[in-house]
Amino acid sequence: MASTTTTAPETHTGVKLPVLEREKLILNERSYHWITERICGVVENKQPLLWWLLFIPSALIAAIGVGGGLFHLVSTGVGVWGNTNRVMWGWPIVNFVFWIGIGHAGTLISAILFLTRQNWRTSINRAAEAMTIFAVMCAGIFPAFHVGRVWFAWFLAPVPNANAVWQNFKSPLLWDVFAVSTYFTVSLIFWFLGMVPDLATIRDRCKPGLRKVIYGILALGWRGGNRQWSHYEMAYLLLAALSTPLVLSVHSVVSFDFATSVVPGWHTTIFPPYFVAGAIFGGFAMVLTIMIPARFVYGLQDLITMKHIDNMAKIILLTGTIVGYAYLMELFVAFYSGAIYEMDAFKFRIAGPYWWAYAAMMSLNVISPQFFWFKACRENLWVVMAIAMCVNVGMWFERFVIIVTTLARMWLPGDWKTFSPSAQDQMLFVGTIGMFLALFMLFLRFLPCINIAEVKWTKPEADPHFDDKEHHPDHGVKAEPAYQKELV
Amino acid sequence: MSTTRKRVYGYLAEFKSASALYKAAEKIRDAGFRKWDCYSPYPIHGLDGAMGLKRSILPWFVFFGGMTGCATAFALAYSTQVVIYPTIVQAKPANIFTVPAFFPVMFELTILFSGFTVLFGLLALIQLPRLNHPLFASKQFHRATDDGFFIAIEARDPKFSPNQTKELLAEIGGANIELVEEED
Amino acid sequence: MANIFPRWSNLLPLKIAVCAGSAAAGVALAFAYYATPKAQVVGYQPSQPIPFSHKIHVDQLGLDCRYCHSFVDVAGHSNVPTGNTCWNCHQHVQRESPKLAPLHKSMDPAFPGYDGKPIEWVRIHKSPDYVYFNHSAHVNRGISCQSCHGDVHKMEVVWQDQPHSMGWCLECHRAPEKHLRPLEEVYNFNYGDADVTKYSRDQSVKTTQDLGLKLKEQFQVKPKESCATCHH
Amino acid sequence: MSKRIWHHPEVPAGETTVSWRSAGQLEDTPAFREWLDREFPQGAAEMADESEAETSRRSFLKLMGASTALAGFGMAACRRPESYIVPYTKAPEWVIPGKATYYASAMPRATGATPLVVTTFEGRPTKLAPNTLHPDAAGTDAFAQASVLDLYSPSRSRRILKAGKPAKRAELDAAIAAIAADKAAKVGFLFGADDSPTRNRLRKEIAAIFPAAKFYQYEALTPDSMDGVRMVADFTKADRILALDCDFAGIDPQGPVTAFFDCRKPEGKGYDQTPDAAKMNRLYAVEAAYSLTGGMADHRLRVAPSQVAAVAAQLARELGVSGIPSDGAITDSKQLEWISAMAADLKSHAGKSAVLAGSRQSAAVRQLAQAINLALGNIGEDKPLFAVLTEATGLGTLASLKADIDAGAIDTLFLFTPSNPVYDAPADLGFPAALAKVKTSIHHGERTDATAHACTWHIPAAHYLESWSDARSARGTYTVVQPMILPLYQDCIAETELLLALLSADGKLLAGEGEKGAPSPAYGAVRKTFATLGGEGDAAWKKLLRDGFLPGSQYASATPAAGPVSPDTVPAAPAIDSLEVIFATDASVYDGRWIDNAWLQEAPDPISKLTWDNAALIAPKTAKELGIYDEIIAIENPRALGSPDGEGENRKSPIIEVAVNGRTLEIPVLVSFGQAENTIIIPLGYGQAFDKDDELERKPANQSHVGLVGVNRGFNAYPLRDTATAYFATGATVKSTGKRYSVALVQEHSAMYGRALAREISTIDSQDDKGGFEKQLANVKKQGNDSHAPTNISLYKPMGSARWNPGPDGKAQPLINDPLHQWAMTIDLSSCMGCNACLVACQAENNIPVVGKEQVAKGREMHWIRMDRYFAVQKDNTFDADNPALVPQPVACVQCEFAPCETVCPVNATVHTEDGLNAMAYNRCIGTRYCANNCPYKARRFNFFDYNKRNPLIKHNLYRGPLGEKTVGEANHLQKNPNVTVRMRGVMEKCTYCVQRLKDSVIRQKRGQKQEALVAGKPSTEMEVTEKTLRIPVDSVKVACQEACPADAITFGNLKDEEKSAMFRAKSGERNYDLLNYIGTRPRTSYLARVKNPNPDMPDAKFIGKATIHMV
Repeated sequence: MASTTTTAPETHTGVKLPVLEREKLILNERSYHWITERICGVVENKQPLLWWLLFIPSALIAAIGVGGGLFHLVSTGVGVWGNTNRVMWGWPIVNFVFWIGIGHAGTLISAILFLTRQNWRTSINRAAEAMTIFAVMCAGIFPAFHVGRVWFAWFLAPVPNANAVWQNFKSPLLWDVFAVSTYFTVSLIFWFLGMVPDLATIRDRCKPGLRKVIYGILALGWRGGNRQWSHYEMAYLLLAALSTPLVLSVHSVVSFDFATSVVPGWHTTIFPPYFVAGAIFGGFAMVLTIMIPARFVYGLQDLITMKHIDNMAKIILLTGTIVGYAYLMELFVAFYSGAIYEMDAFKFRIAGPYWWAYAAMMSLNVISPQFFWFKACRENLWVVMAIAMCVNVGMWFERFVIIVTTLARMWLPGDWKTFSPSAQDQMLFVGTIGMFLALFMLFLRFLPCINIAEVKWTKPEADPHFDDKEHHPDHGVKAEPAYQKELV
Repeated sequence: MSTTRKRVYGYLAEFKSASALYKAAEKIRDAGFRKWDCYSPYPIHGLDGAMGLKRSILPWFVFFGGMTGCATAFALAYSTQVVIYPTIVQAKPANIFTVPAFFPVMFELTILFSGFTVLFGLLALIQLPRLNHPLFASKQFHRATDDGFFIAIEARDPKFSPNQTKELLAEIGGANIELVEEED
Repeated sequence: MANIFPRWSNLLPLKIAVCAGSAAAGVALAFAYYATPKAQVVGYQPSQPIPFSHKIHVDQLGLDCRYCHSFVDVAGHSNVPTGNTCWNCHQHVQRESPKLAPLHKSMDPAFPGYDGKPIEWVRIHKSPDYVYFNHSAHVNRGISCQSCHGDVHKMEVVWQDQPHSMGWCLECHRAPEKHLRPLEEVYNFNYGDADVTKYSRDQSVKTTQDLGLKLKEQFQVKPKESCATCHH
Repeated sequence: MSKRIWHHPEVPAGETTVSWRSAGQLEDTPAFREWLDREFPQGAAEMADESEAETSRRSFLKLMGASTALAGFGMAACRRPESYIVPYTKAPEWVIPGKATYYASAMPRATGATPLVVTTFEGRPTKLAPNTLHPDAAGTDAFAQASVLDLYSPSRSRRILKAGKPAKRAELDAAIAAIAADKAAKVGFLFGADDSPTRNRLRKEIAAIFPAAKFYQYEALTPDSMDGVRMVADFTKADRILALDCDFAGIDPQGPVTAFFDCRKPEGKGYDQTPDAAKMNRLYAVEAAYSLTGGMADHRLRVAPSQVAAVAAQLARELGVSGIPSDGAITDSKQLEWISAMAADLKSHAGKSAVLAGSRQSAAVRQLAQAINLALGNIGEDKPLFAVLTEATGLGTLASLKADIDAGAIDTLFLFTPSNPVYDAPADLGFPAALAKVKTSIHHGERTDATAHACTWHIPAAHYLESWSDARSARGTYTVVQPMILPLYQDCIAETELLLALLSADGKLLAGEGEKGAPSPAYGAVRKTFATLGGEGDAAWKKLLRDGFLPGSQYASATPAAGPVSPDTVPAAPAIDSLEVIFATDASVYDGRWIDNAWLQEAPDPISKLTWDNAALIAPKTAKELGIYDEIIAIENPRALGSPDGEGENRKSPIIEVAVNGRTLEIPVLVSFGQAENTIIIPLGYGQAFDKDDELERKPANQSHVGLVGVNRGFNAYPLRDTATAYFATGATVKSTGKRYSVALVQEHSAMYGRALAREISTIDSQDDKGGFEKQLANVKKQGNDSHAPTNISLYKPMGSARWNPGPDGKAQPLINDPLHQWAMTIDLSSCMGCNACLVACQAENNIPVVGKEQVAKGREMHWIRMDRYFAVQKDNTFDADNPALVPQPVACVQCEFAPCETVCPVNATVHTEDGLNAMAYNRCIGTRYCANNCPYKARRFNFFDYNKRNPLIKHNLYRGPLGEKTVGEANHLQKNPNVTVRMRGVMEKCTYCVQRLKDSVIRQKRGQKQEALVAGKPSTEMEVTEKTLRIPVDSVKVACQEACPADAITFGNLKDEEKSAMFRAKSGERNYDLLNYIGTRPRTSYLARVKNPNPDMPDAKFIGKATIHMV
């Protein structure tokens, strides 16, 4: 972080504080047009070979894994999965929680970082939001098809009916239905609204033809007038304000599925914050996993800079440490409960038949992010990528530990039996990975993957007072001044 | 086509930067224009003040939207769980004390309804979707979503006069001043 | 650059929204009306192999329900009469009526087409397989045939009179007084407010519903609403 | 999701028989159709038009209907499919459509018939229950409960075979007539070991007409008759019992056993006295491996079966029985001490004790037991043991039959035995070869087993629920076997009918219905037999049919001979290089006859918890010494790891090769706790047939012998067995093969892991800090985690809303508010032995599907009752650390008042009823399975597949989905209880306290109001209706598991009856505790702690009854 000292306002004590220069969010003094060209180029130019190499296999895997897997499942029965009367929720719910966790970074980046004026988000929020949408779509498949009679899943909707029966609003699963569908809907609105000005940009660059018509419709006729921008910015702020509690609530509600149960190892008040931290943790890891390669492939190094990666690495470090704390706190609470069922639940997680899952979870989620304390690690993309991959895998294991290990060793030892996933379990999970990648590839191909308008706005000259040197002595350095905290 | 009389939409002028646009806007505001707008590829901070725009009314819409959602959820849950068909579920009370169990759904529906209000409220306020607009006919206007900064003053404005307005625009730094006409 | 969308397209989204909205509302309303048992099954009136008239047998001749539906008060199932039951009378009465050919085919060895096979009546009232409805539990506690089957005694050809949906069942389980009668009146299709005085000297009891309310207390009728009442 | 659906069985190609038979005067198939129709209105319509007969398709449409309806298009235009009501033309007597009819009957068995009450719906027997009026009623065991399934078994023999090929009935008639005509025929009859007065009478008549006729008796695992003298135990009089390798509570009954269990309850049978250890009996068991009886024992000594003789001899010596040789005496000082203390106890209870020797033990042991009993004065009319004289005298054994065949004395042989001698006779006897020499051999049986194929003729036997007969119960009470239905298949013939054909003038075989609707000739024969016992006339006969038995018709008593007490030389105790193999009777297939009974196959072995197979059982130490495992397998693994062989579907047991008697057998091995070292238990009866789907790719063989249930099941140990080693063989060796075989266990972890689940106390003060009986009783509720867990505090009250749903008083009322009935249950672990009778009874009552081995291995078995069986070891057990206590614990849904499952169901598919049941609305369930996760008792079962519709026994069939083979059309659908929904896939299910029975009884009670009105002659509006009118009589409704329980371990009733109900009394006792009380679920089913009644003088006394008492 290079810093230069310039003149700064006096504090009330009269001490002149040095102003640290913020690192530039856009390197090389790129022009507005360059930004437009570069980002729209991704959509307008022919896709690199790598795109096809990724898209075709992912789409095939998605078709076979998700399409074929679900067909077999629905036509035959949930028994094609590995779930048993002992472990009623096996891989499907592990995968559900995994994907829904990943689906947190997008909205979090957009909403919370927007509210906290973290301008560095602008380069990554679009892709992260897309990731949210796709991850929630992948996640939704599991609980929806996990029910034994999927053709009666509409029983979950409070529709007036001749049977005069209603839903149970005390059930966390019903909360989940509302939470996940709300989250998906609001995320979709947020994503789409954010994209409207950029779609207009693409529209305006298109030659007349079908493309222009389609982008024209999607852009809704956006003109970029300030009378639109004014409401638009308010809408964006409101959505951010709504999404912030929403994003926290979704994984809290998912965690209620566990926390409100009586199952030892699930029934714990630490779950909501623990799950939310875990979701952010895993979500950022997934953003890194996807953005680092995309940055190279599309030459977006000037927009997604090392600063972005550094910031995300720091968030991973923070949330990873929170998650690690939660893991340890769980153990302590179990020990402190004095109840053999609680203590055993954790004893068997650590040392029981699935000890390897616990070991994987601990080392990948708690130990691996600790490397981010070191700047060298944060700056080496290979290391960052490796740790992000570790976290992705580790977070999957966390859900596996929570769900499978616990259910396989519950209250009555006479009932204990371990769980083995079936081929269909694995097929569907791989299928959703394929679906996620394929959708992401399509997103890169057809939609602006970086928020063009917001990125332009972070340029220093975007400030209307850029030229007023007298009023703003620190002009030209940054869009918003940040003063170092007073040292007392 | 050629015989049709075209209606004048207004003048479109380009400005070189956000700062230029800002200052120009202040001047047009001071000149007392009402039907005019600044066009930029990104939202320019403070331009609302420079244009004399009021704070958006959208938050009020959303507030009521959210309240509706919350009330809907509460009414739905309470009526079905307590009033119409109370069921015995883990011996949890079927009276007012069961309401905490409804909080998650109340919260979610609050957000959901608010989200929809934001979307539809915004579209209503900015009058979109509107796919056809005279400005789109301008040869330079496409740069408004790329790197162009424009001001358009509409002919509908009572202060509009074909010559003076053009002069005003030129005076405050507008370039490429263009008379935009509605196609028909 | 020119406008790629014609001017009329500006109102199109609104038009589409209005049309789609009204279409959705229409579908929902139609669905709410037609996709319910009330619309689907009430009035189902198939033709039967023998045009048996309840009107003649019950209203004109005064047969008791239990003459034919003989197990209605002892079993969960209300039986349809055996061929024998019909034959008891009809070997003497209206023996030559051509309408009774199926009965002869089933019961009369002297009949040319006799095969001894039972008559296949078309089923009208059908509760789903997972519903356990017990006739005896109702008729022995003061719920009349009429409450669920309507004015069968006026029917030339029987049709389904009530929707028999779960919501409909619950209506009565929540407010049985509308249907409760003295046990003596369960099979009386002409029971009405006029009969109430026979059973109550209390002047305030004027209507069948008043009496029902009283009977509800006296018989300790507390219909259940929980699932296992009908589903097991 | 359908109940009351009936499927016409598929008629095999080329079969011209009428498939379905009706009772009464009905004449032909259409008539039967109409008969069924009242119950199955839909099915009947389908039968009427075969082209539309596919019910499953229609159910599918029905299911899809809802989702189609969602589309909302064109529904109004849809006509619903027309269905028909087809009433009887002539109403059969007693049949009320939709109501069950009950008949008394009995299941004939070698150890005395099991008296039964049979539930029938429109003529279909669906469920068996014990006939509690019967003096020898002792509940039912799993075999009796499952026998109803045999009637409908798809693999049941239904065609006459001649030399293994289908033959016409006329051919058989001619053959029988020919035999009947030849009065000089050298004809032999091989009967089963059950005792039937009619058979005995006919036998004598045959002997009179056919002078050369010879009669034999054979059942593989029942000892040969000792000239008709049998010892029967009366457990009401036995205060001290010693079981010498005798599983009298399980598969080796010695007399009605319920009385034994009554004496295991310190509060007495009805829970109406203060707990008193003196009211309890005391059981000593000497055995090699845990049996159900051993699990109940207060003191248990582990010895190899060969050493039981030594123990008995030592006991006899202690008790001063003369003539006991001193060789082979016990030298182990601990054992000597144990026997000596026991001897003193028995002596002090002389005349009130019983020493029972296993019926398959050597004659020497049985003689020793008799001598001891005589010495103790235990035998006599009013004594715990008395000898009876059965009528099964003058019968030869299988060995004598073989000798007679070899001598040419038998040309024609009728085989009626339920055993399968070609398969199960001792290997050295060479019976199959002998049978081949017989000119005409006629096999009569329900299965086309090996013997059926080895004989020249096979006649499908009518099931006992299809034929007239009679039997003697354990103590000889004359018991009638009456048919519920005509044989389902026309070729099925009853034994009595065959015998009567031989006796008839023209040798004409009349079966099923006689000519012109006359009853079967067997009816006349049974009546004739009965007339000699119970008198002529209709009244006595009708009373017999109503009650099922003739009072006062016990066997004559016999005086037991004080036989020679000359024990054979006791062989040396087994060693690691000379093991002892025990050929055990199997708890699922018995001697192999139930190999095709799916309920029994899926019922876990009570001790090993193995389903669908047999396996060799070996003590952990022996397993290690043999090198099968690297370490001694412990009961409790501190890390809760599974077996070294894997867990669940991955569990594959090592296969060992057992060599004994010069022959070898490869069989998978399981470790068995509490088993004597150096012994191997191999259950018999498996390995009857293999096909291409066999896991070990054994050569396909005998595929026509069994159906889908019995094929590829286990390993056949009969070939190892010789006449002299019929029960056990010494000198066996074992080596590993390196192969493995998957085993489907329903319970993988045998320890309680420090959780006081199945609680146990002792009647004596063991000088630890747990005090004496009273103190231990008082602390039952405080064992384990409950000793320190704080009480639960609930912030809210389970109340309704005063505003919206007020009670009659206008105030808010409690949610569970039925003032008439509040159902609850107790399970007394003191009498529960873990025998599976309840489990199978529940399966029969509640239409629970079978899922097959693969699914069981995964952990998807559907039994609503899970019979947990725990081993608990006392750490400092210095007497025998390898003899853990065995405590069974049946767990079904405990109907928690605060049920965690309910709150998590999003669609309200499981909610509470007002009378305290945790109800399950199958048709509302969408299958999120959250309820099952949140159930601490794991009592919920999920239909992962369409187990009812798709045959789970065909390999991979379930995974083929819509392409899989269906079970539609198979007869076992006829067994279904019409009042219980048959669940489809994707639906959760669980115990609901037989809610169909509860509702039925409550409705019946309400109907009483009408009766009272009629009797009183007053207008109904002047009737007084009170709680008494509407509440069912105290303890008048029994749930299926309770009814079946031979140990009376389950009490069920209405909490509102309070002290009048045995259940309430049991619940208010000190032994009562809630399982997992810590969670605060307030279960309605509670458990009563097991009480062990050790003898304080015994060396192991202080380690008894300590399974859970030290847990904190």
